[in-house]
Amino acid sequence: MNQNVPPEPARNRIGLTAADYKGSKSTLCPGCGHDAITGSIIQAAFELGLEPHRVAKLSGIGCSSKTPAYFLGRSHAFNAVHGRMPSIATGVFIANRDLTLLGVSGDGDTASIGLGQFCHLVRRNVPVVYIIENNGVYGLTKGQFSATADLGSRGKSGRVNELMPIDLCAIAVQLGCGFVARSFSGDPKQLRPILKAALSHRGTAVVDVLSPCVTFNSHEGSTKSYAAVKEHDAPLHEISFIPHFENIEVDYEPGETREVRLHDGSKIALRKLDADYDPGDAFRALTTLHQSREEGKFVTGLLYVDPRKPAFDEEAAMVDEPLASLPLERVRPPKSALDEVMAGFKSGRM
Amino acid sequence: MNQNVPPEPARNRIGLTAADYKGSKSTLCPGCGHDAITGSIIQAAFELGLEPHRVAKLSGIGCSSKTPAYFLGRSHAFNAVHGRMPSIATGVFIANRDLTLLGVSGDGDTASIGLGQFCHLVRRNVPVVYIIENNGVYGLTKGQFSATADLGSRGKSGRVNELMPIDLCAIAVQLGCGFVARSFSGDPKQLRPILKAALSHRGTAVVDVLSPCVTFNSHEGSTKSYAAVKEHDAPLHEISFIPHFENIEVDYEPGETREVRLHDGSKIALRKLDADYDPGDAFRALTTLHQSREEGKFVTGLLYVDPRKPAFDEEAAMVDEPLASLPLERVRPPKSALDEVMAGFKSGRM
Amino acid sequence: MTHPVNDFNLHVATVNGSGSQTANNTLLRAMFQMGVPVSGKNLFPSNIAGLPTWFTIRVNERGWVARQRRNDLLVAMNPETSVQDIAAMGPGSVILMAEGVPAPKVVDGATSYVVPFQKLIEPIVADAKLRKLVVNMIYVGAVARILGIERAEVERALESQLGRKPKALAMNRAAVDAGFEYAETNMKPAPFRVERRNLTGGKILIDGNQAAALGAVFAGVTFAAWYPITPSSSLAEALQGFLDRYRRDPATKKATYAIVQAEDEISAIGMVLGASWAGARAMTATSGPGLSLMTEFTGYGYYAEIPAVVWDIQRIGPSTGLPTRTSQGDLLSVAFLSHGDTKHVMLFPASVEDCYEFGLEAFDLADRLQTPVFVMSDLDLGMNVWMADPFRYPEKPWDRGKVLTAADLEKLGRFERYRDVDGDAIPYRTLPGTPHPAAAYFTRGSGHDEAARYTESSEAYPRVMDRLNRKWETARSLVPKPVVDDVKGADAAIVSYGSSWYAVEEARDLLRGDAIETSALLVKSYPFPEEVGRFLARHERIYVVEQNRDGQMASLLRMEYPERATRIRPVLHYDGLPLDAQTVVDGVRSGEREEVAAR
Amino acid sequence: MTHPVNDFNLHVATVNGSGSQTANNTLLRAMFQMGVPVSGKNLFPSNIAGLPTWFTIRVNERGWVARQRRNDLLVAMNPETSVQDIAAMGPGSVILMAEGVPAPKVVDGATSYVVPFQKLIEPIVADAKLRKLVVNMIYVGAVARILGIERAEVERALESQLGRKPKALAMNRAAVDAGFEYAETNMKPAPFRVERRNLTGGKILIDGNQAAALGAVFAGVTFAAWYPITPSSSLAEALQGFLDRYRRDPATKKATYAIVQAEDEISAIGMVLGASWAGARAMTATSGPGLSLMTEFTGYGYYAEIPAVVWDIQRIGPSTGLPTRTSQGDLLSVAFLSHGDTKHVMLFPASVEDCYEFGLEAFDLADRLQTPVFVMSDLDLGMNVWMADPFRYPEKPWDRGKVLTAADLEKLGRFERYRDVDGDAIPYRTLPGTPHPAAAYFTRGSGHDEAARYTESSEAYPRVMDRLNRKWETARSLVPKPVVDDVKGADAAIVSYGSSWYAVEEARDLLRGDAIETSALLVKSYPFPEEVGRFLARHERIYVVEQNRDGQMASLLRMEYPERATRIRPVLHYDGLPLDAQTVVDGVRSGEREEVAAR
Ligand SMILES: Cc1ncc(C[n+]2csc(CCOP(=O)(O)OP(=O)(O)O)c2C)c(N)n1
Ligand SMILES: Cc1ncc(C[n+]2csc(CCOP(=O)(O)OP(=O)(O)O)c2C)c(N)n1
Ligand code: SF4
Ligand code: SF4
Ligand SMILES: [Mg+2]
Ligand SMILES: [Mg+2]
Repeated sequence: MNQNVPPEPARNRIGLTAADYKGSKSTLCPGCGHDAITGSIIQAAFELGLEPHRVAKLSGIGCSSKTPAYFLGRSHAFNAVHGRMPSIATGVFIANRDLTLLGVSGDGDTASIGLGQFCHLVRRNVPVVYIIENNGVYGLTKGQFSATADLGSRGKSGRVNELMPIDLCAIAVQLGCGFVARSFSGDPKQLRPILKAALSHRGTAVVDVLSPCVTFNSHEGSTKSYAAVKEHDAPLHEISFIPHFENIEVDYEPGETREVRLHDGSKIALRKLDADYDPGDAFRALTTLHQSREEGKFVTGLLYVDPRKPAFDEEAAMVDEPLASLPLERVRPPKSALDEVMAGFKSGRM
Repeated sequence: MNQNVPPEPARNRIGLTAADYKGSKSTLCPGCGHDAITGSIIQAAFELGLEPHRVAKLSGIGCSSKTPAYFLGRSHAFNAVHGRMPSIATGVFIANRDLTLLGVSGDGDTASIGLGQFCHLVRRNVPVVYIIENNGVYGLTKGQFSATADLGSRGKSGRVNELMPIDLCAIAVQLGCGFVARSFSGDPKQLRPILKAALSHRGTAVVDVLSPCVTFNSHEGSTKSYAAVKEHDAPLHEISFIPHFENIEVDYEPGETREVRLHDGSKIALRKLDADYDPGDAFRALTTLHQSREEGKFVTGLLYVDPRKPAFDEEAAMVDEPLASLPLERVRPPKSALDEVMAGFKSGRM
Repeated sequence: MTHPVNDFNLHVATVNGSGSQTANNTLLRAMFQMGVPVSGKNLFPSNIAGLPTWFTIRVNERGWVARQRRNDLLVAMNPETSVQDIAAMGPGSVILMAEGVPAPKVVDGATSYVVPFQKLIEPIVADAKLRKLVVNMIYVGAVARILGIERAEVERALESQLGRKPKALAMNRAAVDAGFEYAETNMKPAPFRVERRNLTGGKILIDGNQAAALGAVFAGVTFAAWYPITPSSSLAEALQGFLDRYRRDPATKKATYAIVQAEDEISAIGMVLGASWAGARAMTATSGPGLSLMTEFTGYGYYAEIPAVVWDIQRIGPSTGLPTRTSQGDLLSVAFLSHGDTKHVMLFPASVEDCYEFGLEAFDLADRLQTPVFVMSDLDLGMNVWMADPFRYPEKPWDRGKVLTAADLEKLGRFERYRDVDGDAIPYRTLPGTPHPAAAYFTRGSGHDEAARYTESSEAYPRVMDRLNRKWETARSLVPKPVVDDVKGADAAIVSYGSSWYAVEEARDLLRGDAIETSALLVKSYPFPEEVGRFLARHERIYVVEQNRDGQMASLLRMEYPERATRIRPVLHYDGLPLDAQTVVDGVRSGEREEVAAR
Repeated sequence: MTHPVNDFNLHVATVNGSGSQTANNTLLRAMFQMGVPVSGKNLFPSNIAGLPTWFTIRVNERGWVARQRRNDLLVAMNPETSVQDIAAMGPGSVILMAEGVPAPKVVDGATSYVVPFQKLIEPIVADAKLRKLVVNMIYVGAVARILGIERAEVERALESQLGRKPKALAMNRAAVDAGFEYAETNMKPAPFRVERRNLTGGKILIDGNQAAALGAVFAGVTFAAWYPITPSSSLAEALQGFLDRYRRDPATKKATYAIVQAEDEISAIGMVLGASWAGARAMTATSGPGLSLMTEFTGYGYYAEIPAVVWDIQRIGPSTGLPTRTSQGDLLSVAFLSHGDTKHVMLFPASVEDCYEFGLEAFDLADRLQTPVFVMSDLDLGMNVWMADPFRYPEKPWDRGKVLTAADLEKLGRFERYRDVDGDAIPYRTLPGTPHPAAAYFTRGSGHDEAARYTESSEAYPRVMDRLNRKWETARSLVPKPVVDDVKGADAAIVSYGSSWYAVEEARDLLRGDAIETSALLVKSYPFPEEVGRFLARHERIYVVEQNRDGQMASLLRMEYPERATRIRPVLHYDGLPLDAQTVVDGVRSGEREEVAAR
């Protein structure tokens, strides 16, 4: 075979290459965990064969929230104000339910200023993949503690965090979220299938990704430095994702693997590690999260999933096509309707 | 004994009568659950012998948030904006840690607009008794569903609530709150001791009180009507409170009663009903809340308590006396300090 | 100045939650059906039940509908307020007081009756709880009798309201009759009365919030997010009602819209911006505190250029203020809502017709200008009932503004979100989901250039800001024009906007009687169309009438027209009650007197 | 107009996160220590590392410290921007470019050198990571050499910064030496240079945020709540630093203050209001978006009359805008922040001295007036280093305003929270915890009367609002007075405020050279003290210089002084860079030319 011909780049089911899912050059610090997540997002979108124009990227404010500029350059993006991406997501989804919403936020953006909107997004189960790039600090404002900073963690300035961290996964499970996962920017093998599964889930999918801030939170005494996370990372299972368009029949050793089937026919396979973990048990999830915090570990993997939970639009009982594309005839009632109303206000019957 | 002499009104340890803890006349709807809670607050404050001038009443906006006008007329009150009472409470407490903070909010005020601040108040463990007068609707704006409305509950207009309720007790436990209780406006026997215990707890004490809205949420199909709550009320235990200033030694049948000792020496006695319940077990609390919701029951009682959790001021390491009362000499550094700083900015060492 | 026929004010004092609404509407409608112009104002407390409430019906043959200070007929049902209510009645007035309510001495020349409402209702309604509601119908009958309201019209009015509930109807009818008979035997006809006319033919009675909701329905609104707050809640609730009824897909019965009750106003406006950005026609409605919470996001909407329709139903006061009292106090805060060089478009509806028209037009403007548009209504306009001609069905299609489709992009080849292609400073936009590789762009509140790229450039930033200023000039030419009434040889001019207009028109009539001729300008929008500047240029003394303390419109005019600044004289009213003509007359007259004196 | 001695601009182009800060400060301080007036401006991106950053040092013997457009000496370290950086240099300039950076042709008359920074640093620093930081010291040495900066002063400056880290000091010193030697053999002295003077004796170099924090410390601040946001974060962080050091109880080592990092700005201002209400001296600091989020609560503060100090460190743009660029664009939004008839007090610090003084005074004003006080600083003032005389220790005690103790209440017998007892429209307040039965009152944002009772009365509401307006007049007499400089026979007048003042003073000097004499007014507060009105009355043509697009101060002046409205001519600058004198000169000169032409 001829050495001089450069190898054809791989193409996905819609004929795009991984490069087609890239965005502009990152302006984050070299080594930032967020850039690694960006890489996994690009790869996941490529492997799933997402149509870029059907994706809407959303974010709040922060280093993390800048990243939508660095992936899926052919998709529309809405970089909102700080902590308010959930309300934007809700509006975008209602206007066009055909879009796949990909939201990126930070721990400050979500757990501090955005906590209220985050909880209500989850409660409404608006279909959006909500990625939290969690580094325990406010990166863009130079390293103050965020509300996910661990108790006793030491800041770059030497200050010690006295407050208990808010565990966004636990909150999500508590609020009945149908898809809750935690991962680590440094573990693309785990993160990628989780992202693909989240993108295939119909409902709010919360993906909390530990993403070390190399500039302000990677010193000695930080519990979220790359080293610390790597050391305390405790995966629940080995995850693989089988998209609906690949009807591979994988056969596993019995009892070794759990399979979760998503509404679009995709499958998530979870290979048991030391202990067997049932991601369908909300209480198991909460206890596991609680214990792992006590032990100073970060459990990662698919914490909880319930593919049957009705999504927001089902409740709103909207027409099937996007509201945004309805023509005037369908949204302006006929003159007879106005006449009827006017008659009512004439007679007082209305 | 002479019939004509009116009986002397009872006086508490500081010589006040129950009437001294009253406020102005209520302007709420006759029969509103909130008025019943007001009654219990008055009684609890009287029995504890709170000094009115050492109490600060706080609230947000809503029918519930109006009630501080109806009790403790001799105490300062801060009726804040909608959903933001927690931040006010935090500021008031830091300015004067000698005050007992008594906050009243509603389910709309706390679970909708105020959810973020509520969570962060709990996280900081600011010492305040946070009462939620929970009726599942927005009373003052005429009966829209709130975020605590139960799934499937029917509104006065006939609409059915499609969203899952936010369980503020569960959220509080999840965030590590040191005192979480649920009660019913119609059960003063239970509510009063809970309030007294909350007022004696050092840290955020969340008391979620089901408080039927007789005007907008007491119709057929409402899950929070007086009748519905009365019917589904499931007390965890029989509660009694022994204040520190009454060193009564109560002796209980062994195994029948649990005792919780608060930091000020007061005691909470929990008499076992059908099942034994350990309020020191956060997971037991969460499971119980979850199951009861599945069964359509309202568990009431002391859900979780941890008297040892350090309060906010301990972390701030403030001087013992209120910051508000520090004289100028103690808060304006001497001239030498300014000289030192100026020298630093001259030389560039600072 | 009272005329015996079709010119008086009927004032009913009750407590809220007592169901007097139906009774009052029955009286209002009965007279309306007699062809006599009426208007009704409800003065209610910020509370649910048990506090004082007043309902005032103005009957005026010449069609004046503004509030008047004087009342001619009082029905005093509320013991809490009866003393003040009765004390306020002057000679020539008629007073019906419920048996047992405390009462001061009635002034000479006033007629008063003590009516045994309870005794009269007891035989009719057994159930005590029900009785409390139906008792009001007794005064309906009595008042009808002494005012000469035709019994048949009372019947019809009652029927049109309770027609669907036969049992209730019968019971209420009986109560009306009892009142009527009682009055017949125990009361004299009032010195003023109603006489049939033909002045309300074909007209409707509606409140501004319902009118606004209707406008939105026919504008093709597809999304609304809101958070309950008085006095805007009834707009969102009316919208929900109309949409549920008229906007379900005939085939599938599914909704061609969505309404979300958000967790707060920050979220409501966020949802609206998200939905608009994605192509929906999105709106919200709010009041004071909710408006303040929308501050940050509206700045985003201005800078990122996203359409949005925001109805501000103004109530009085900074902070929570008086939630059930009216005002025009949000102009300055809305004009400059959010930090930085931010300016917002405002529309000022002056009538329920305007509420409907702007309900339609605000969407076209927002889509055309790609910016949030604020419609500045108020409690008086939004929650009180007004007479109007039936609303016109929109003949022109909607204007969704400059949106490029995949086909357009194919033709154009390239697309830059923030480039001024047409010279009107309005750029083109694309919607997410547009199947074309060139469609995508990045929306942000941070610095951006013509291609929507992130920038901190000291050239690009001012370039975009200058274009936004030019867009502001384009807006000036697109927003609704003011109504100009130039009177030859007028002594002075009166500028007003919104619900103040009714009182101003009546005041001008009174001033004319006083030999003071005035020209008038009714401002309907900000930025001000050039007609506003020309009007100011034509007049020497300009009285700006508004319902706030700080002369907010006057301030905007002085900022915009420095060369006219000294001509502007604020006439202010800010006690929370709707503006009345007398206040305007007094303001203008005293100003004109000084003027004459100065000469 | 450049003089060879002590009059030039040194411009260093690097990337942020590359540690050039120490190098630049070393140069700045060395010249400062030579007694030569300097100022330093850091132009940095809204990003943490790797993007272009520029540091400019202005050296000016006459003490002018405003930005200039012209640069005389460029150090081009950043390959990303070197082409534009070098292209911008004019004849007579000197350019040091790092070996390997792309470069265009240098203009005739400019001197340029390619410096092998890497080769020079390698032998000095082994570790590559460290090398990236220390390499900057090479240009320090080289620049010092060709400008004639005394080596000993470079030493001292370096030592004062790195004194605590001997190893780092030695390494950096070696790098400076290497640069110095390299220049000695490879470069000519620059055509402009530094010469020792005696003009900085006793002065300090400090930024406005540190100065503001110091003011607060000596004002006796007891509580601060904040949420991180550029460019205000460094104020809160400086405050934390000073308090930790100087405000611990000598005996117990416990804090006589508390600082809370809130979850957002709504919470931050809420905590501040709660703490102030309970008697603390409370403050917050924020910028643009944070300010917008404080809207609702500041309206509450105005209406419920609660003291609060809010520092607004202005950055440019609506919405997120350009977080690291400067502006004066928040005036109109702050003046009318929150719905309804709401007005806020603003202070405009024009120098680091003012930042310190207002840091103190704002608290006395807030306590005295019982209302939020906004101190309107900006990024240029707050984050750049300025020369100043050492700050004066406050000789007067604090003013906590009208607070009644239990003893006072005992004497008075009764207390009404909102009663105007003294005729200055400022009522008395009590603090929770005051041991007296009459002390308690109910604070609310809803309607209240003099006794703080809830009311919806149409008499009580306007009464309270009118008193607030009278309190506004009291504020007018208490806020800092403007600085007036009336020049006999001046052709025109220039009004400015805040950080624009430096450029204006320099511009006036340039205009004088141009035979245009100007009077000047430096506005320091809103509401405007009467001196402002008098100044406007005395001058025919008034140029209002400000750093925003919409002429926000000009608008406030036109609103307040209609009879002077036509005299006001905005001179605007809004590209995010600090204002320079030339912009002012051009604006005034063209205006004056037209004037002459018109005559
Ligand atoms: C209303 C508002 N307040 C404050 C800021 C300043 N700000 C920008 S990013 C940020 C925090 C970002 O932290 P996080 O979400 O954890 O993102 P990271 O940078 O750590 O990835 C803050 C406070 C802002 N932009 N808007
Ligand atoms: C910012 C803001 N938005 C909306 C309102 C209007 N509002 C007043 S009370 C209320 C809800 C109250 O509900 P809840 O807290 O449950 O109290 P309840 O009346 O049921 O006791 C609302 C939305 C407001 N006052 N402020
Ligand atoms: S500061 Fe931290 S979070 Fe931000 S880009 Fe750098 S490493 Fe990443
Ligand atoms: S409306 Fe409901 S909550 Fe409000 S006072 Fe009446 S009963 Fe109570
Ligand atoms: Mg972070
Ligand atoms: Mg409620």
